[in-house]
Amino acid sequence: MKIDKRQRDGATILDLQGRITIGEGDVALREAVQAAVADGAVNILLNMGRVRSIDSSGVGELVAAYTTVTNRGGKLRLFSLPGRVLGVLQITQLVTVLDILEDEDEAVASLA
Amino acid sequence: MKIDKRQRDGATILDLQGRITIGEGDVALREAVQAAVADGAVNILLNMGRVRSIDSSGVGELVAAYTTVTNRGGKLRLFSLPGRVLGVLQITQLVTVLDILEDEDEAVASLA
Amino acid sequence: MPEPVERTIRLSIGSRYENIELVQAVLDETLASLPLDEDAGYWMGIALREALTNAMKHGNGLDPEKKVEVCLAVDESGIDITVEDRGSGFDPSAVADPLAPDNLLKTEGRGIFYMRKFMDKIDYDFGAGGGTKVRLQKKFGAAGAAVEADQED
Amino acid sequence: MPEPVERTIRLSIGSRYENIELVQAVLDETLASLPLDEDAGYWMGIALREALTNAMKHGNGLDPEKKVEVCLAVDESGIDITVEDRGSGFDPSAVADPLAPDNLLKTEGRGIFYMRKFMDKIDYDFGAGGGTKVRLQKKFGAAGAAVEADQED
Ligand SMILES: Nc1ncnc2c1ncn2[C@@H]1O[C@H](COP(=O)(O)OP(=O)(O)O)[C@@H](O)[C@H]1O
Ligand SMILES: Nc1ncnc2c1ncn2[C@@H]1O[C@H](COP(=O)(O)OP(=O)(O)O)[C@@H](O)[C@H]1O
Repeated sequence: MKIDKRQRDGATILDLQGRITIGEGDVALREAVQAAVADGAVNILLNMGRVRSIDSSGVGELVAAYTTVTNRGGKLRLFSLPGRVLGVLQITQLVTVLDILEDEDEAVASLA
Repeated sequence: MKIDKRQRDGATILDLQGRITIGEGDVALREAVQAAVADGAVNILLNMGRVRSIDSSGVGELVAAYTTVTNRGGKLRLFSLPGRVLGVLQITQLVTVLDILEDEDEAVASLA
Repeated sequence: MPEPVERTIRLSIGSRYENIELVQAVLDETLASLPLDEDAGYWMGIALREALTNAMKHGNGLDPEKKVEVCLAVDESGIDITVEDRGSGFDPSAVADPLAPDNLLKTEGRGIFYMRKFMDKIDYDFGAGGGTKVRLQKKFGAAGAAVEADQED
Repeated sequence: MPEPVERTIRLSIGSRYENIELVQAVLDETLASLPLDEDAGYWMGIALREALTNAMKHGNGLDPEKKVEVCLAVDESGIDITVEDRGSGFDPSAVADPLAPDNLLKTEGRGIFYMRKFMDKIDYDFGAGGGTKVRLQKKFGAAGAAVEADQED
């Protein structure tokens, strides 16, 4: 998985690209979130638009990221979820817990 | 494999696309050459430019096509061979037997 | 060739996550010849990946020398997969419900749940000689666990 | 993960040409993690396809119920493949030379020749119980049977 980091209106946006699956994207995601937090990021937005696939391990990492950021008083939000990624989160009822926004503008606005 | 047939300057050109491998392109190639001959084609040019792969079975079909056409007094020529296809023919010394031309113009001109 | 599409493929792989991709490649190639919509194949792939992950991790302790045996049987009507490890088994009935409020934010425990959702049926079989064998079945075209990706509300 | 790349994968497939694609998919996926140039993998793939074709056709008489057993062992240094059928064997030393002038225009008889050219070494083994097992080996980076695709002269 490829992860690019950028800033917008005080939020840290991570653009994820590829698969968040065991042994691959799961570790990369964890490290990227931890690095962002270590760099002082409070609110983090995950751009899921180019995530091709996710398994239970990847879902676990999303939850871990959510907990890490929330416990420090920040917000973690997801946007632009492809149908397959959204489907996996819906089935385990995580759409009710994780903050999921339609697109980047909405996600950024939600932090204001 | 996909095969399109067209005419140019009295020659029948078969544009081959895909793999000439066992159980797939080999049969398609045989049928296309037989159909062209049945339709009265004398000289046939095989456009190999988009042949992705060939195995010994595909090579056998090229030889069979060559023999079929030659036995009827016609000419079978090949042009635009990708390196991998050419390699396979070189190794079995078929480049010395089959008529191989650089490109379509050269192949058409060679029949004049 | 209008022969019936019926294939059984066995694979034996070491317990390394990279090998999941090999099995995925075989699944993709096997399904490619069937008139299945891409999403259906995708969800089966996720279920298979979860089964492989569990066999490698919980069963074989990620020991690359320990093999996972996979059997894929496919015909026009459906798919029947088994994944077998050399671990010491477990009690499927004791696995926690990932939807229980206390578990919703756990970072683990969703694998078997996804398998059940994405397939019609999953069964566990624990051989006398140890090891876990999970069987995943799905009929093609059956509604099964259709995933509706509506936007959340 | 900087672990050594060393994998052994076994596959068992019915004798149908479509199944060649499954094995090709596994080979491609296996080689993808190695710093091999694409052409090298391509030529190994052709050799493997020839071995599978012979096992299915000459060995198992294209009986889809008869299995071909494939073992792919790969590490950084090279690949070691075996392909085994349930046929009645043959005498490799009696196979005609496809380069002999009389054979140049034959439509068959090039498969084993290609295997030898594209791999470093091929060996046949005929078990007591019948069947043919061909072993194909190639070191990566070795010159072996480099194919030079110069334009013909
Ligand atoms: N093949 C297996 N061998 C041993 N234990 C297993 C196996 N598969 C699953 N388990 C057990 O069932 C539990 C739940 O598995 P699962 O739902 O896939 O979630 P996770 O793998 O994230 O824990 C595992 O934590 C493990 O204890
Ligand atoms: N696995 C096998 N079992 C039995 N006979 C075989 C096997 N492989 C090869 N042969 C014999 O060797 C011959 C040469 O094989 P090959 O060079 O691959 O060319 P082709 O398959 O086109 O005949 C075959 O025609 C067959 O008689």
